Amino acid sequence: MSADATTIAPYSHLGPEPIDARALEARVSGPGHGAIATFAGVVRDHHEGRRVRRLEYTAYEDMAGRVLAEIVDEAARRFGTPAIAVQHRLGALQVGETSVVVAAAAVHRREALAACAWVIDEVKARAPIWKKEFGDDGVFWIEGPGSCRASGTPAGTG
Amino acid sequence: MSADATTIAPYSHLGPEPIDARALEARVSGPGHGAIATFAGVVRDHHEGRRVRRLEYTAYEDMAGRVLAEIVDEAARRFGTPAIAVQHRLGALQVGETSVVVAAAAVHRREALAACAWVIDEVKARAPIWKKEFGDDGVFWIEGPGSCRASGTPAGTG
Amino acid sequence: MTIRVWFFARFREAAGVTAIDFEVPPGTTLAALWEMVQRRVPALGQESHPLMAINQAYARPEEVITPGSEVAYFPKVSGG
Amino acid sequence: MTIRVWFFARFREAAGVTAIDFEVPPGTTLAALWEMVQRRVPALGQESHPLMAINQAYARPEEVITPGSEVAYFPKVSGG
Repeated sequence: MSADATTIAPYSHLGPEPIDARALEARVSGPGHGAIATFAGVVRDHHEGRRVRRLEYTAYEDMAGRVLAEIVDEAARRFGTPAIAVQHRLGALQVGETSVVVAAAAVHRREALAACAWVIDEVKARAPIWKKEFGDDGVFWIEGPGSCRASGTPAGTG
Repeated sequence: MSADATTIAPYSHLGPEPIDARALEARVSGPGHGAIATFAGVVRDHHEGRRVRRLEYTAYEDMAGRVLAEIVDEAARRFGTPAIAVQHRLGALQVGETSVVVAAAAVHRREALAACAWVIDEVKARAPIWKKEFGDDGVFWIEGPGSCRASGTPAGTG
Repeated sequence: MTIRVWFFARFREAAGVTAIDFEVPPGTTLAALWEMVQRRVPALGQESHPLMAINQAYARPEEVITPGSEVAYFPKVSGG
Repeated sequence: MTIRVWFFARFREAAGVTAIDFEVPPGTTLAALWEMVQRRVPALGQESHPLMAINQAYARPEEVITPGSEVAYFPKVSGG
Protein backbone atom coordinates (compact mmCIF):
# COMPACT_ATOMS: atom_id res chain seq x y z
CA MET A 1 0.00 0.00 0.00
CA SER A 2 2.78 2.47 0.73
CA ALA A 3 5.85 3.34 -1.26
CA ASP A 4 9.30 2.87 0.15
CA ALA A 5 10.61 6.22 1.34
CA THR A 6 13.45 6.14 -1.15
CA THR A 7 11.05 5.77 -4.09
CA ILE A 8 8.71 8.65 -3.26
CA ALA A 9 8.87 11.41 -5.86
CA PRO A 10 6.53 14.18 -6.95
CA TYR A 11 3.86 12.83 -9.30
CA SER A 12 1.36 14.44 -11.62
CA HIS A 13 -1.10 13.13 -14.18
CA LEU A 14 -3.75 14.58 -16.49
CA GLY A 15 -6.21 12.38 -18.31
CA PRO A 16 -9.80 11.27 -18.88
CA GLU A 17 -9.82 8.34 -16.46
CA PRO A 18 -11.60 8.54 -13.08
CA ILE A 19 -9.23 9.54 -10.30
CA ASP A 20 -8.31 7.00 -7.64
CA ALA A 21 -7.59 9.19 -4.62
CA ARG A 22 -6.47 6.15 -2.63
CA ALA A 23 -3.82 5.35 -5.22
CA LEU A 24 -2.48 8.88 -4.97
CA GLU A 25 -2.39 8.62 -1.18
CA ALA A 26 -0.54 5.31 -1.48
CA ARG A 27 2.05 7.03 -3.69
CA VAL A 28 2.85 9.58 -0.99
CA SER A 29 2.66 7.24 2.01
CA GLY A 30 5.82 6.08 3.71
CA PRO A 31 6.90 4.93 7.17
CA GLY A 32 8.49 8.30 7.92
CA HIS A 33 5.37 10.28 7.13
CA GLY A 34 3.07 11.10 10.01
CA ALA A 35 0.61 13.18 8.04
CA ILE A 36 -1.28 12.86 4.76
CA ALA A 37 -3.43 15.73 3.51
CA THR A 38 -5.77 15.12 0.60
CA PHE A 39 -7.90 17.53 -1.36
CA ALA A 40 -10.62 16.44 -3.77
CA GLY A 41 -12.41 18.82 -6.10
CA VAL A 42 -15.90 17.60 -6.89
CA VAL A 43 -18.42 18.77 -9.51
CA ARG A 44 -21.13 20.56 -7.58
CA ASP A 45 -24.72 21.18 -8.56
CA HIS A 46 -24.62 24.97 -8.61
CA HIS A 47 -22.39 27.83 -9.76
CA GLU A 48 -23.08 31.57 -9.61
CA GLY A 49 -26.71 30.80 -8.84
CA ARG A 50 -27.13 28.48 -11.82
CA ARG A 51 -28.19 24.84 -11.61
CA VAL A 52 -25.34 22.73 -13.00
CA ARG A 53 -25.86 19.29 -14.58
CA ARG A 54 -22.35 18.48 -15.78
CA LEU A 55 -18.99 20.01 -16.57
CA GLU A 56 -16.72 19.31 -19.49
CA TYR A 57 -13.03 19.76 -18.80
CA THR A 58 -10.62 20.46 -21.64
CA ALA A 59 -6.96 21.40 -21.56
CA TYR A 60 -3.95 22.53 -23.52
CA GLU A 61 -2.83 19.04 -22.67
CA ASP A 62 0.90 19.21 -23.36
CA MET A 63 1.32 22.47 -21.50
CA ALA A 64 -1.02 21.47 -18.65
CA GLY A 65 1.01 18.29 -18.13
CA ARG A 66 4.15 20.38 -17.86
CA VAL A 67 2.54 22.88 -15.50
CA LEU A 68 1.25 20.16 -13.18
CA ALA A 69 4.72 18.62 -13.07
CA GLU A 70 6.27 22.02 -12.32
CA ILE A 71 3.78 22.64 -9.52
CA VAL A 72 4.48 19.38 -7.68
CA ASP A 73 8.23 19.82 -8.11
CA GLU A 74 8.03 23.34 -6.74
CA ALA A 75 5.82 22.18 -3.86
CA ALA A 76 8.36 19.50 -2.99
CA ARG A 77 11.11 22.11 -2.69
CA ARG A 78 8.93 24.70 -1.00
CA PHE A 79 7.54 22.40 1.68
CA GLY A 80 10.51 20.08 2.05
CA THR A 81 8.79 16.83 1.14
CA PRO A 82 8.89 14.84 -2.12
CA ALA A 83 5.58 13.18 -1.30
CA ILE A 84 3.27 15.31 -3.44
CA ALA A 85 0.85 13.96 -6.03
CA VAL A 86 -1.79 15.59 -8.20
CA GLN A 87 -4.16 14.18 -10.79
CA HIS A 88 -6.63 16.15 -12.89
CA ARG A 89 -9.40 14.63 -14.96
CA LEU A 90 -10.54 15.68 -18.45
CA GLY A 91 -13.81 15.10 -20.28
CA ALA A 92 -17.46 15.14 -19.20
CA LEU A 93 -18.08 14.88 -15.46
CA GLN A 94 -21.42 14.60 -13.72
CA VAL A 95 -22.32 16.28 -10.43
CA GLY A 96 -20.54 14.43 -7.62
CA GLU A 97 -17.64 13.22 -9.76
CA THR A 98 -14.09 14.13 -8.78
CA SER A 99 -12.23 16.46 -11.12
CA VAL A 100 -8.95 16.84 -9.26
CA VAL A 101 -7.14 15.26 -6.32
CA VAL A 102 -4.05 16.46 -4.48
CA ALA A 103 -2.30 14.24 -1.91
CA ALA A 104 0.63 15.49 0.15
CA ALA A 105 2.48 13.66 2.91
CA ALA A 106 5.16 14.86 5.28
CA VAL A 107 6.74 14.10 8.62
CA HIS A 108 4.49 16.67 10.32
CA ARG A 109 0.99 17.88 9.59
CA ARG A 110 1.77 21.52 8.89
CA GLU A 111 3.89 20.79 5.83
CA ALA A 112 1.40 18.26 4.49
CA LEU A 113 -1.57 20.59 4.92
CA ALA A 114 0.26 23.63 3.55
CA ALA A 115 1.59 21.74 0.54
CA CYS A 116 -1.86 20.35 -0.26
CA ALA A 117 -3.49 23.79 -0.11
CA TRP A 118 -0.69 25.41 -2.11
CA VAL A 119 -0.84 22.82 -4.88
CA ILE A 120 -4.58 23.12 -5.46
CA ASP A 121 -4.29 26.92 -5.47
CA GLU A 122 -1.52 26.77 -8.08
CA VAL A 123 -3.35 24.23 -10.23
CA LYS A 124 -6.38 26.48 -10.35
CA ALA A 125 -4.28 29.57 -11.06
CA ARG A 126 -1.82 28.20 -13.62
CA ALA A 127 -2.81 24.95 -15.28
CA PRO A 128 -4.29 25.60 -18.76
CA ILE A 129 -7.48 23.66 -18.14
CA TRP A 130 -11.05 24.92 -18.64
CA LYS A 131 -14.51 24.04 -17.46
CA LYS A 132 -17.52 24.25 -19.75
CA GLU A 133 -20.71 24.23 -17.73
CA PHE A 134 -23.94 22.57 -18.90
CA GLY A 135 -27.01 23.35 -16.86
CA ASP A 136 -30.59 24.50 -16.69
CA ASP A 137 -29.65 28.03 -17.70
CA GLY A 138 -27.60 27.08 -20.75
CA VAL A 139 -23.98 26.45 -21.55
CA PHE A 140 -21.20 28.60 -20.12
CA TRP A 141 -17.45 28.76 -20.38
CA ILE A 142 -15.95 29.26 -16.93
CA GLU A 143 -12.97 31.60 -17.09
CA GLY A 144 -11.07 32.29 -13.91
CA PRO A 145 -13.55 33.63 -11.37
CA GLY A 146 -16.00 34.64 -14.11
CA SER A 147 -18.01 32.93 -16.82
CA CYS A 148 -19.55 33.76 -20.17
CA ARG A 149 -22.26 32.14 -22.21
CA ALA A 150 -20.91 29.84 -24.91
CA SER A 151 -21.52 31.18 -28.42
CA GLY A 152 -24.42 29.66 -30.33
CA THR A 153 -25.94 28.10 -27.22
CA PRO A 154 -29.23 29.65 -26.16
CA ALA A 155 -30.36 29.46 -22.56
CA GLY A 156 -31.73 26.17 -21.37
CA THR A 157 -29.91 23.79 -23.69
CA GLY A 158 -28.05 22.02 -20.90
CA MET B 1 -21.91 7.00 -1.36
CA SER B 2 -22.83 10.55 -0.41
CA ALA B 3 -25.24 11.85 2.14
CA ASP B 4 -28.19 13.97 1.17
CA ALA B 5 -27.36 17.61 1.86
CA THR B 6 -30.14 17.88 4.40
CA THR B 7 -28.74 15.01 6.48
CA ILE B 8 -25.15 16.22 6.75
CA ALA B 9 -24.22 17.08 10.33
CA PRO B 10 -20.96 17.33 12.24
CA TYR B 11 -19.75 13.87 13.27
CA SER B 12 -17.16 12.62 15.71
CA HIS B 13 -16.12 9.22 16.97
CA LEU B 14 -13.49 7.80 19.30
CA GLY B 15 -12.80 4.07 19.49
CA PRO B 16 -10.44 1.15 18.96
CA GLU B 17 -11.61 0.18 15.47
CA PRO B 18 -9.52 0.98 12.37
CA ILE B 19 -10.61 4.23 10.77
CA ASP B 20 -12.33 4.13 7.38
CA ALA B 21 -11.36 7.48 5.87
CA ARG B 22 -13.60 6.82 2.86
CA ALA B 23 -16.61 6.42 5.14
CA LEU B 24 -15.87 9.77 6.77
CA GLU B 25 -15.54 11.41 3.34
CA ALA B 26 -18.86 9.87 2.31
CA ARG B 27 -20.45 11.40 5.43
CA VAL B 28 -19.41 14.89 4.38
CA SER B 29 -20.05 14.52 0.64
CA GLY B 30 -23.07 16.14 -0.95
CA PRO B 31 -24.10 17.50 -4.35
CA GLY B 32 -23.58 21.09 -3.21
CA HIS B 33 -20.03 20.51 -2.02
CA GLY B 34 -17.26 21.22 -4.49
CA ALA B 35 -14.38 20.52 -2.13
CA ILE B 36 -13.42 17.78 0.30
CA ALA B 37 -10.29 18.12 2.42
CA THR B 38 -9.07 15.10 4.35
CA PHE B 39 -6.30 14.79 6.89
CA ALA B 40 -4.91 11.46 8.10
CA GLY B 41 -2.49 11.16 11.00
CA VAL B 42 -0.31 8.09 10.62
CA VAL B 43 2.05 6.39 13.10
CA ARG B 44 5.55 7.14 11.86
CA ASP B 45 8.74 5.25 12.48
CA HIS B 46 10.62 7.99 14.31
CA HIS B 47 10.07 10.65 16.98
CA GLU B 48 12.61 13.03 18.50
CA GLY B 49 15.40 10.95 16.96
CA ARG B 50 14.11 7.69 18.41
CA ARG B 51 13.13 4.64 16.37
CA VAL B 52 9.44 3.95 17.01
CA ARG B 53 7.86 0.51 16.71
CA ARG B 54 4.32 1.19 17.86
CA LEU B 55 2.17 3.67 19.74
CA GLU B 56 -0.53 2.99 22.29
CA TYR B 57 -3.30 5.56 22.41
CA THR B 58 -5.36 5.97 25.55
CA ALA B 59 -7.94 8.61 26.43
CA TYR B 60 -10.16 10.05 29.09
CA GLU B 61 -12.80 8.55 26.89
CA ASP B 62 -15.96 10.30 28.09
CA MET B 63 -14.32 13.71 28.05
CA ALA B 64 -12.48 13.11 24.78
CA GLY B 65 -15.75 12.14 23.13
CA ARG B 66 -17.28 15.40 24.32
CA VAL B 67 -14.28 17.45 23.21
CA LEU B 68 -14.29 15.92 19.72
CA ALA B 69 -18.00 16.69 19.40
CA GLU B 70 -17.41 20.27 20.55
CA ILE B 71 -14.60 20.71 18.05
CA VAL B 72 -16.62 19.61 15.01
CA ASP B 73 -19.61 21.69 16.14
CA GLU B 74 -17.41 24.74 16.56
CA ALA B 75 -15.75 24.10 13.17
CA ALA B 76 -19.17 23.93 11.52
CA ARG B 77 -20.07 27.37 12.89
CA ARG B 78 -16.65 28.86 12.31
CA PHE B 79 -16.28 27.74 8.68
CA GLY B 80 -19.96 27.81 7.71
CA THR B 81 -20.32 24.16 6.73
CA PRO B 82 -21.92 21.29 8.67
CA ALA B 83 -19.88 18.75 6.70
CA ILE B 84 -17.14 18.07 9.26
CA ALA B 85 -16.18 14.63 10.54
CA VAL B 86 -13.41 13.40 12.82
CA GLN B 87 -12.52 9.95 14.08
CA HIS B 88 -9.71 9.09 16.48
CA ARG B 89 -8.46 5.58 17.17
CA LEU B 90 -7.45 4.10 20.54
CA GLY B 91 -5.27 1.12 21.42
CA ALA B 92 -2.02 -0.25 19.97
CA LEU B 93 -1.11 1.01 16.49
CA GLN B 94 1.80 -0.14 14.37
CA VAL B 95 3.90 2.12 12.16
CA GLY B 96 1.83 3.06 9.11
CA GLU B 97 -1.54 2.71 10.82
CA THR B 98 -3.90 5.66 10.89
CA SER B 99 -4.59 7.21 14.29
CA VAL B 100 -6.89 10.06 13.31
CA VAL B 101 -8.81 11.25 10.25
CA VAL B 102 -10.53 14.58 9.66
CA ALA B 103 -12.79 15.11 6.63
CA ALA B 104 -14.31 18.49 5.82
CA ALA B 105 -16.41 19.44 2.83
CA ALA B 106 -17.73 22.81 1.70
CA VAL B 107 -18.97 24.64 -1.36
CA HIS B 108 -15.50 26.09 -1.95
CA ARG B 109 -12.02 24.79 -1.25
CA ARG B 110 -10.89 27.48 1.17
CA GLU B 111 -13.48 26.64 3.79
CA ALA B 112 -12.90 22.89 3.44
CA LEU B 113 -9.11 23.21 3.73
CA ALA B 114 -9.26 25.69 6.59
CA ALA B 115 -11.79 23.63 8.53
CA CYS B 116 -9.74 20.47 8.10
CA ALA B 117 -6.55 22.14 9.34
CA TRP B 118 -8.33 23.82 12.23
CA VAL B 119 -9.98 20.60 13.43
CA ILE B 120 -6.75 18.59 13.55
CA ASP B 121 -5.01 21.45 15.37
CA GLU B 122 -7.78 21.57 17.96
CA VAL B 123 -7.89 17.79 18.39
CA LYS B 124 -4.17 17.76 19.13
CA ALA B 125 -4.44 20.73 21.49
CA ARG B 126 -7.59 19.86 23.43
CA ALA B 127 -8.69 16.23 23.22
CA PRO B 128 -7.60 14.31 26.36
CA ILE B 129 -5.84 11.56 24.44
CA TRP B 130 -2.26 10.35 24.96
CA LYS B 131 0.39 8.46 23.03
CA LYS B 132 2.69 5.96 24.71
CA GLU B 133 5.64 5.22 22.49
CA PHE B 134 7.34 1.81 22.28
CA GLY B 135 10.63 1.73 20.43
CA ASP B 136 14.25 0.75 20.32
CA ASP B 137 15.15 3.31 22.98
CA GLY B 138 12.51 2.27 25.49
CA VAL B 139 9.00 3.33 26.42
CA PHE B 140 7.99 6.98 26.56
CA TRP B 141 4.88 8.93 27.37
CA ILE B 142 4.39 11.68 24.83
CA GLU B 143 3.07 14.82 26.50
CA GLY B 144 2.30 17.79 24.30
CA PRO B 145 5.46 18.64 22.38
CA GLY B 146 7.64 16.79 24.88
CA SER B 147 8.05 13.27 26.16
CA CYS B 148 9.29 11.48 29.25
CA ARG B 149 10.44 7.94 29.90
CA ALA B 150 7.73 5.75 31.37
CA SER B 151 8.44 4.75 34.98
CA GLY B 152 9.79 1.26 35.50
CA THR B 153 10.72 0.83 31.87
CA PRO B 154 14.43 0.70 31.19
CA ALA B 155 15.79 1.66 27.79
CA GLY B 156 15.37 -0.87 25.02
CA THR B 157 12.27 -2.68 26.22
CA GLY B 158 10.15 -1.68 23.20
CA MET C 1 -18.33 15.44 50.62
CA THR C 2 -16.72 12.55 48.77
CA ILE C 3 -15.08 13.37 45.44
CA ARG C 4 -13.81 10.69 43.10
CA VAL C 5 -10.60 11.78 41.40
CA TRP C 6 -9.61 10.18 38.09
CA PHE C 7 -6.11 9.87 36.71
CA PHE C 8 -5.01 9.36 33.14
CA ALA C 9 -1.95 8.42 31.12
CA ARG C 10 1.33 8.80 33.04
CA PHE C 11 -0.51 10.06 36.13
CA ARG C 12 -2.54 6.85 36.21
CA GLU C 13 0.63 4.77 36.01
CA ALA C 14 2.15 6.85 38.82
CA ALA C 15 -0.93 6.47 41.01
CA GLY C 16 -1.21 2.77 40.25
CA VAL C 17 -5.00 3.11 40.24
CA THR C 18 -7.58 4.66 37.93
CA ALA C 19 -9.30 6.71 40.62
CA ILE C 20 -9.14 7.60 44.33
CA ASP C 21 -11.97 8.91 46.51
CA PHE C 22 -11.17 11.94 48.66
CA GLU C 23 -13.19 13.43 51.52
CA VAL C 24 -13.04 17.21 51.05
CA PRO C 25 -14.68 20.18 52.83
CA PRO C 26 -17.10 22.48 50.95
CA GLY C 27 -15.30 25.21 49.05
CA THR C 28 -12.33 23.04 48.11
CA THR C 29 -10.70 24.17 44.89
CA LEU C 30 -9.13 22.00 42.21
CA ALA C 31 -5.71 23.32 43.28
CA ALA C 32 -6.29 22.36 46.93
CA LEU C 33 -7.50 18.90 45.98
CA TRP C 34 -4.41 18.45 43.81
CA GLU C 35 -2.24 19.10 46.87
CA MET C 36 -4.19 16.38 48.68
CA VAL C 37 -3.59 14.08 45.72
CA GLN C 38 0.12 14.79 45.80
CA ARG C 39 0.32 13.97 49.51
CA ARG C 40 -1.48 10.67 48.86
CA VAL C 41 0.53 9.85 45.71
CA PRO C 42 4.15 10.93 46.24
CA ALA C 43 5.04 9.91 42.68
CA LEU C 44 2.98 12.91 41.53
CA GLY C 45 4.79 15.29 43.91
CA GLN C 46 6.83 16.92 41.17
CA GLU C 47 3.85 17.64 38.91
CA SER C 48 3.26 21.34 39.41
CA HIS C 49 1.00 22.07 36.42
CA PRO C 50 -1.38 19.22 35.73
CA LEU C 51 -4.32 19.71 33.43
CA MET C 52 -7.58 19.62 35.40
CA ALA C 53 -11.16 18.83 34.50
CA ILE C 54 -14.48 18.98 36.32
CA ASN C 55 -17.36 16.99 34.88
CA GLN C 56 -15.38 16.27 31.71
CA ALA C 57 -14.57 19.88 30.90
CA TYR C 58 -11.29 21.71 31.40
CA ALA C 59 -11.28 23.82 34.56
CA ARG C 60 -8.89 26.28 36.22
CA PRO C 61 -7.09 25.54 39.49
CA GLU C 62 -9.13 28.12 41.41
CA GLU C 63 -12.44 26.52 40.46
CA VAL C 64 -14.46 25.28 43.45
CA ILE C 65 -15.57 21.66 43.43
CA THR C 66 -19.29 21.09 43.93
CA PRO C 67 -20.84 17.91 45.39
CA GLY C 68 -21.09 15.04 42.94
CA SER C 69 -18.48 16.45 40.60
CA GLU C 70 -16.24 14.16 38.57
CA VAL C 71 -12.69 15.46 38.89
CA ALA C 72 -9.69 14.46 36.76
CA TYR C 73 -6.00 15.37 36.63
CA PHE C 74 -3.76 14.53 33.72
CA PRO C 75 -0.59 15.49 31.81
CA LYS C 76 -0.41 17.51 28.61
CA VAL C 77 -2.36 15.78 25.88
CA SER C 78 -0.77 14.19 22.81
CA GLY C 79 -3.55 12.84 20.63
CA GLY C 80 -3.52 13.01 16.87
CA MET D 1 8.75 32.26 -40.96
CA THR D 2 5.61 30.18 -40.43
CA ILE D 3 4.21 30.03 -36.92
CA ARG D 4 1.41 27.68 -35.95
CA VAL D 5 -0.96 29.32 -33.49
CA TRP D 6 -3.08 27.14 -31.22
CA PHE D 7 -6.39 28.09 -29.64
CA PHE D 8 -8.08 26.61 -26.61
CA ALA D 9 -11.43 26.60 -24.86
CA ARG D 10 -13.71 29.48 -25.90
CA PHE D 11 -11.08 30.87 -28.26
CA ARG D 12 -11.03 27.56 -30.12
CA GLU D 13 -14.81 27.64 -30.45
CA ALA D 14 -14.61 31.24 -31.72
CA ALA D 15 -11.91 30.39 -34.25
CA GLY D 16 -13.71 27.25 -35.39
CA VAL D 17 -10.35 25.49 -35.74
CA THR D 18 -7.70 24.18 -33.36
CA ALA D 19 -4.80 26.03 -35.02
CA ILE D 20 -3.96 28.50 -37.80
CA ASP D 21 -0.58 28.98 -39.51
CA PHE D 22 0.63 32.56 -39.84
CA GLU D 23 3.50 33.92 -41.91
CA VAL D 24 5.28 36.47 -39.72
CA PRO D 25 8.46 38.57 -40.10
CA PRO D 26 11.43 38.05 -37.74
CA GLY D 27 11.08 40.04 -34.55
CA THR D 28 7.32 39.61 -34.32
CA THR D 29 6.07 39.74 -30.74
CA LEU D 30 3.25 37.76 -29.18
CA ALA D 31 1.21 40.99 -29.02
CA ALA D 32 1.73 41.70 -32.73
CA LEU D 33 0.78 38.16 -33.68
CA TRP D 34 -2.36 38.42 -31.56
CA GLU D 35 -3.40 41.46 -33.61
CA MET D 36 -2.92 39.36 -36.75
CA VAL D 37 -5.05 36.63 -35.18
CA GLN D 38 -7.79 39.11 -34.36
CA ARG D 39 -7.88 40.37 -37.96
CA ARG D 40 -8.17 36.78 -39.19
CA VAL D 41 -10.72 35.76 -36.55
CA PRO D 42 -13.13 38.66 -35.97
CA ALA D 43 -14.90 36.70 -33.21
CA LEU D 44 -11.78 37.24 -31.09
CA GLY D 45 -11.71 40.99 -31.80
CA GLN D 46 -12.96 41.94 -28.36
CA GLU D 47 -10.41 39.84 -26.47
CA SER D 48 -7.90 42.40 -25.27
CA HIS D 49 -6.05 40.35 -22.65
CA PRO D 50 -5.64 36.76 -23.75
CA LEU D 51 -3.21 34.50 -21.93
CA MET D 52 -0.24 33.66 -24.16
CA ALA D 53 2.22 30.80 -24.26
CA ILE D 54 5.36 30.03 -26.26
CA ASN D 55 6.54 26.45 -26.34
CA GLN D 56 4.07 25.46 -23.65
CA ALA D 57 5.13 28.08 -21.11
CA TYR D 58 3.39 31.33 -20.21
CA ALA D 59 4.95 34.32 -21.96
CA ARG D 60 4.45 38.10 -21.92
CA PRO D 61 3.00 40.07 -24.88
CA GLU D 62 6.34 41.74 -25.63
CA GLU D 63 8.15 38.43 -26.02
CA VAL D 64 9.61 37.90 -29.50
CA ILE D 65 8.65 34.74 -31.37
CA THR D 66 11.56 32.64 -32.61
CA PRO D 67 11.40 30.24 -35.60
CA GLY D 68 9.78 26.92 -34.85
CA SER D 69 7.99 28.17 -31.77
CA GLU D 70 4.64 26.75 -30.71
CA VAL D 71 2.36 29.68 -29.87
CA ALA D 72 -0.97 29.51 -28.06
CA TYR D 73 -3.62 32.02 -26.98
CA PHE D 74 -6.36 31.22 -24.54
CA PRO D 75 -8.78 32.67 -21.96
CA LYS D 76 -8.34 32.70 -18.20
CA VAL D 77 -7.98 29.15 -16.90
CA SER D 78 -10.60 27.42 -14.74
CA GLY D 79 -9.28 23.99 -13.85
CA GLY D 80 -9.75 22.37 -10.47
